[in-house]
Amino acid sequence: MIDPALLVAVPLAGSALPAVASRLRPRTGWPLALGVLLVQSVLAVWVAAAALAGDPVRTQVAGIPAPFGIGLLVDALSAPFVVLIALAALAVLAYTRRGGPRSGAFYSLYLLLIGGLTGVCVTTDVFNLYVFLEISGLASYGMVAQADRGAAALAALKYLLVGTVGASLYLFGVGYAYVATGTLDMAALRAALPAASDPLALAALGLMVLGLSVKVALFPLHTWKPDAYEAAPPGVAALLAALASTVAAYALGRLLLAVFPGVAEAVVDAALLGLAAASIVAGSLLAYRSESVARLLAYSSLAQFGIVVVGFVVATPTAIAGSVVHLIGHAVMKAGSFLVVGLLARTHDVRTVAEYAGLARRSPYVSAGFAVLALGLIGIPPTVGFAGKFYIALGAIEAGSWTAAALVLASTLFGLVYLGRVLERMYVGEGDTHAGPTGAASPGMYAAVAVAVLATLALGGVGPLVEGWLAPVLDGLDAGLAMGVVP
Amino acid sequence: MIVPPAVFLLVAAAVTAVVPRRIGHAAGVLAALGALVVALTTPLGTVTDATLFGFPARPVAVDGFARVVGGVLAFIAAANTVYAYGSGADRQETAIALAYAGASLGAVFAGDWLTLVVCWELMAVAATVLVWRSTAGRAGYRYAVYHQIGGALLIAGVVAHYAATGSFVYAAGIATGLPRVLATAGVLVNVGMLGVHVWIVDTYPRPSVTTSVVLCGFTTKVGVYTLVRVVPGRNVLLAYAGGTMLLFGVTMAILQTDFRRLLSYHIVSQVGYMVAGVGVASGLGYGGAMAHLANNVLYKTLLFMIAGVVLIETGTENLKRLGGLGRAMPATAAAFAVAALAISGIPGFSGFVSKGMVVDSVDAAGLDALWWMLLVGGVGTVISFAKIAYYAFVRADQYGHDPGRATPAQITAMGGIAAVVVGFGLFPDLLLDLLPAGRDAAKVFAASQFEKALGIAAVGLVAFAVLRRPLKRITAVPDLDSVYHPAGAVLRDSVVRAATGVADTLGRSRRSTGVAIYRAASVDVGRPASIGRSVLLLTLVAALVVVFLLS
Amino acid sequence: MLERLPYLAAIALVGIGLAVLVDDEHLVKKVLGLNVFQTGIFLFFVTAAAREGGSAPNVAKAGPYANPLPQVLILTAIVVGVSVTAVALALLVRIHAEYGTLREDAVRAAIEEGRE
Amino acid sequence: MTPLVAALLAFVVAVAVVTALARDVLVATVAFAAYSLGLAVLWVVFDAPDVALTEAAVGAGVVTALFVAVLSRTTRPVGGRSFSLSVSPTVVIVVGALTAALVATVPSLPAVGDPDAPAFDGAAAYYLQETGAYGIDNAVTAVLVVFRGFDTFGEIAVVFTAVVAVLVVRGRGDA
Repeated sequence: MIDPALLVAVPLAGSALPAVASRLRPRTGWPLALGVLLVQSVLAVWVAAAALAGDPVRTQVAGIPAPFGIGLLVDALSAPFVVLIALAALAVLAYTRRGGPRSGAFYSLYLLLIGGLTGVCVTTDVFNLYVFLEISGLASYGMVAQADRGAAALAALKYLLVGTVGASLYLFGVGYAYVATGTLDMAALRAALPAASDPLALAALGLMVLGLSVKVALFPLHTWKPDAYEAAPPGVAALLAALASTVAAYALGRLLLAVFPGVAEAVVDAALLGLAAASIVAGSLLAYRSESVARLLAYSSLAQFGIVVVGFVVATPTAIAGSVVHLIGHAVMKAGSFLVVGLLARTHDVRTVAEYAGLARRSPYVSAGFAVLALGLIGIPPTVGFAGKFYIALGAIEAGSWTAAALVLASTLFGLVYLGRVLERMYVGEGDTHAGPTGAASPGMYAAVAVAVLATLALGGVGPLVEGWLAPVLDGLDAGLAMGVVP
Repeated sequence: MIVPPAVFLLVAAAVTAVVPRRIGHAAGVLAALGALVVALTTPLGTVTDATLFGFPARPVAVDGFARVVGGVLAFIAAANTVYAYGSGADRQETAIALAYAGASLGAVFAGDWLTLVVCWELMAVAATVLVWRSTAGRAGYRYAVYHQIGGALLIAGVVAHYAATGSFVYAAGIATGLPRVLATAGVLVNVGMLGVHVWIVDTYPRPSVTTSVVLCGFTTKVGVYTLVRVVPGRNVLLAYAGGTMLLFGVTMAILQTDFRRLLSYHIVSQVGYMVAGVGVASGLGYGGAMAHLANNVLYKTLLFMIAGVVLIETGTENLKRLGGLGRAMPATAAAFAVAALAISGIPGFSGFVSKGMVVDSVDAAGLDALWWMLLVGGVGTVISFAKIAYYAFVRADQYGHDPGRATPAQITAMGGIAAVVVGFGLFPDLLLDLLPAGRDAAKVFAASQFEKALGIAAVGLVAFAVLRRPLKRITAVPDLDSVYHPAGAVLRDSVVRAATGVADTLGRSRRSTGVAIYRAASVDVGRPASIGRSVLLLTLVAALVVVFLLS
Repeated sequence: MLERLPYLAAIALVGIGLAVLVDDEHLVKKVLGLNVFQTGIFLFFVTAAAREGGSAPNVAKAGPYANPLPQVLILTAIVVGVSVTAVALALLVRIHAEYGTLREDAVRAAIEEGRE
Repeated sequence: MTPLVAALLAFVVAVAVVTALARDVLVATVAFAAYSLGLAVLWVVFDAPDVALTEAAVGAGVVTALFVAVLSRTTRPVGGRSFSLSVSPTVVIVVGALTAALVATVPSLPAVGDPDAPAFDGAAAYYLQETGAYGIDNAVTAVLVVFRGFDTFGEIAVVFTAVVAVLVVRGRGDA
């Protein structure tokens, strides 16, 4: 059996290659990154398949027993994300060969980001999670700043400062959790926290959840996101849109499910539902007001992650499966949308909603692809966007939470309003129909978009699969066992 | 195990999108006819079970209602495609129209709520694209919003139904209580229930001729059909709502001077008959509603085709600017005569029998007031079609129109439908035998029916003669959309701008902590939030969270 | 409360750091504020590691020892902190090269101007 | 609570305030260096010599050098008073609220140095007990390289990430 530590070690160690090799020979960064990511993908799929077919794959690094050492775990909850990270990285890499930044150092950051995000997904140690959060954070700050425009540096700095404050608040929460219990292991924390002195457990919960909420970018903690995604090179925006907040949301979900049940659940649920509702409403409003399509998509993420949080708050097996499906689906659809934005900026030099007028006639296939992705984001069947929302709504109603269900369904309407604006422009707007293309796109760029579009359609039926995978893990939770970790 | 009829049309849609126009349209006609054959020949009770989104589902279930409604929709899809070919529709438009028809058939033959929801949304998307492609302004956007609201309500109802019953497969309607309320509300949007009917008259008169023709037959009819599935059983409130729709629609129709707008209001009124029948829910009521649905699809599509030909050939659809078409366009005029007589319920044409069934079912149910409403509505129908006939076809042309003739394909399509309308009128058993209910109770050619129909027609004609001059003075009649759409825009804009506006106003006022926090909370509305403001918000939320948790 | 004075100081440092991040327009000051903020959290950990009558956790000597774990965590966190600071400062250099100022309001004004 | 600790804490907080209020960023940077040194001494008093060493070298040394290097490449603000005492009331209220909320948790924390605190059980006890088995005297080193070596691996990755990120931010154009 493959040690999950390899999933982290391969991209982190491999990250040295592009930076070093490209100093010796130019343009070696991309193929080296491709090689490392191929290895990573094979490992990820292998481990995930093993974890989903049988028992969760777990290991204690250096053989130090739990709960003293650092545990790594690939179970039904983390496996989809491990695979998502690897495959999304490959797809976006295909795009960046022509479309994205091409320096060797950039590809090192690319691999570090992947390694850091994978680490967040597999670790069962709350401090170790912080370390990987910072690796992925630093890598993304650098990647955002890769864009040539000066605004990118300021956007990256804002991302860095806000992101670091968020991560530090998380660390502060870890401090409270440790002082209260003497352990950093998730399973041991779950056992010890409810018995701990109340204010300490609550402060730990509040600060850790808050820190991750910054990374997820729930309203009003989102302000770094639109700037960063708008300023970043399209490939970077796509990669971050696919993975950064997604993995943070996964971590948030795991903490809520595997560490904090039993700590003031009602209050926490109310607070998180409030944040989620604010994200859905405010994100949609802000998206509606956006002129830049990239900003619009970034704001749309607020609303979409609000829905995911609703699923984790409802926390029935159906709703959790819905959140996982929606996280994966959103990653695919949002990354695809950003790739389209980048592609259109390159081929037609358009960036704002107004400039998108009449694009459907000038670029029918790319526009159709964008339309499919947008319909998915709105939540029209049979796309994966529908599947995720449907499961969350179903779970919410099963749990009797009509507020949550209403939020999810209302978000569909909001999505139509702000994405419909773009589609309306593209399809009926009077645009400069005779303007020729301003640049060429590579087959890799089109292929990456096509993969996202096809996945949006094909993943629509993935819900029951995810639900089936999660069932044993969630059963363990219900029995009071820590998630997948040695009880 | 059968091939779902929807698949024929969806495949044809994909083919039509890429092959040359002539071949594509031919493929569309063949596919629609294939779907028709499957719909009519599949034995009742056939079901196909499958898994959809991981749930046991029943994508195809054939019963008498599905057979009739699915069959007529398949037939009309074929006619529409012929008409589209003769009216210059491009291949993308026809492809989307076929997809729309396919989704409608999918919804009709669905045997579970999940399949229904998927087809329902697909219909909304396809129809929205159709409207969007050929309509200036924001009608397409509004269409999408109306149907998304309806779709979300239906999904909510279906999800709640599943939570209550644990199954998506059709049983005795949607679970009562909140699930049924939600689902009914969602379906009523598509039905065009009074109050939410505005999308019909907002959308159908505007787009290209071929798009109007495609749209008029499907969404509301699938809505009525689904209503039977959602709320089985007698529902007097619903029956009266149908009567109200009828009277409202017919009254508004009489006041219109735009050909397609008048017809659109008649969709509201005709759907009223069907809703009344569904509300009565007797064998006769259901049979009448479904038969009327089928007949209505035929003659209403025919009427929209005629309006389209008139618009294409004369360049106007304002009745006050038409005239003399009876002589100039004899074939079209003949088709109009058939359709108008059918919708007016004249014996020998298809509306006569089905309308009579609905009226009789109301009578049998003892709903006297509703019975009178239906009769009065019948008079109104006669008045409005007398109006069209007089202005467009009978009176002499004062405007110097020199209309050409309809194209052969248009005439084929219209003629085909007209033949069926007459056929169902003369041999109503052709249709009624397909229905599971109502056949036996229907007093098809009883003398009382003739008296009623002819009486209504006479009263209607006299009324039109009396009312023609007063009606001339009426110009634009406001409907609820003149409230909804400005209100919607105001609501949307004010909600969106509130944050900015209030923040700006406060920003000009004296500096205070409250103002600063409010402005911080309205982040990003104007321009990107600064780093300081971002961290301030983060700190604020942190403080609130910690205080909230500890208190 | 007094015997928990270091915790109070840690929270005070967190507050001071945040205040600078929020209120000072100078980007260098913001990065300094971030450092103060983070070190406040470090103080929290190291305080939690202290033990009455304890000594540095060197097992060759007699106990009782201070808690080694928070100390290790803070060693890591310090390195993470300096890494973040280095990247932030690199961004500052680039912002200065681009806009000739390190005041955030001035930089934003310059960006706005560039848009119009 | 020894007077020494109290005095050090007072010094550290005071220098932090100076850093915060200094308008001249060079003054603020110098104050920050003093702040780091104060912290380093504090770490020694709290029996954390390894942290103290790192703080002195990295916090006071490297970070200060970085700041000075950046300041030398950019301009300092000119004119005006060197300290600003005007802090916006919003900041005071919001930051004060968070601070107050956190202070409310302090009574629940174990007293400083309390040997019965939960933190001394669990992992810490295990580490102290097992350290000898690896032939390492310093438990901090043992935890760093053995028990939580994976963190340290991550830490190295963080440093490498920072180096590459700085390259990307600064260089941008390399092949």
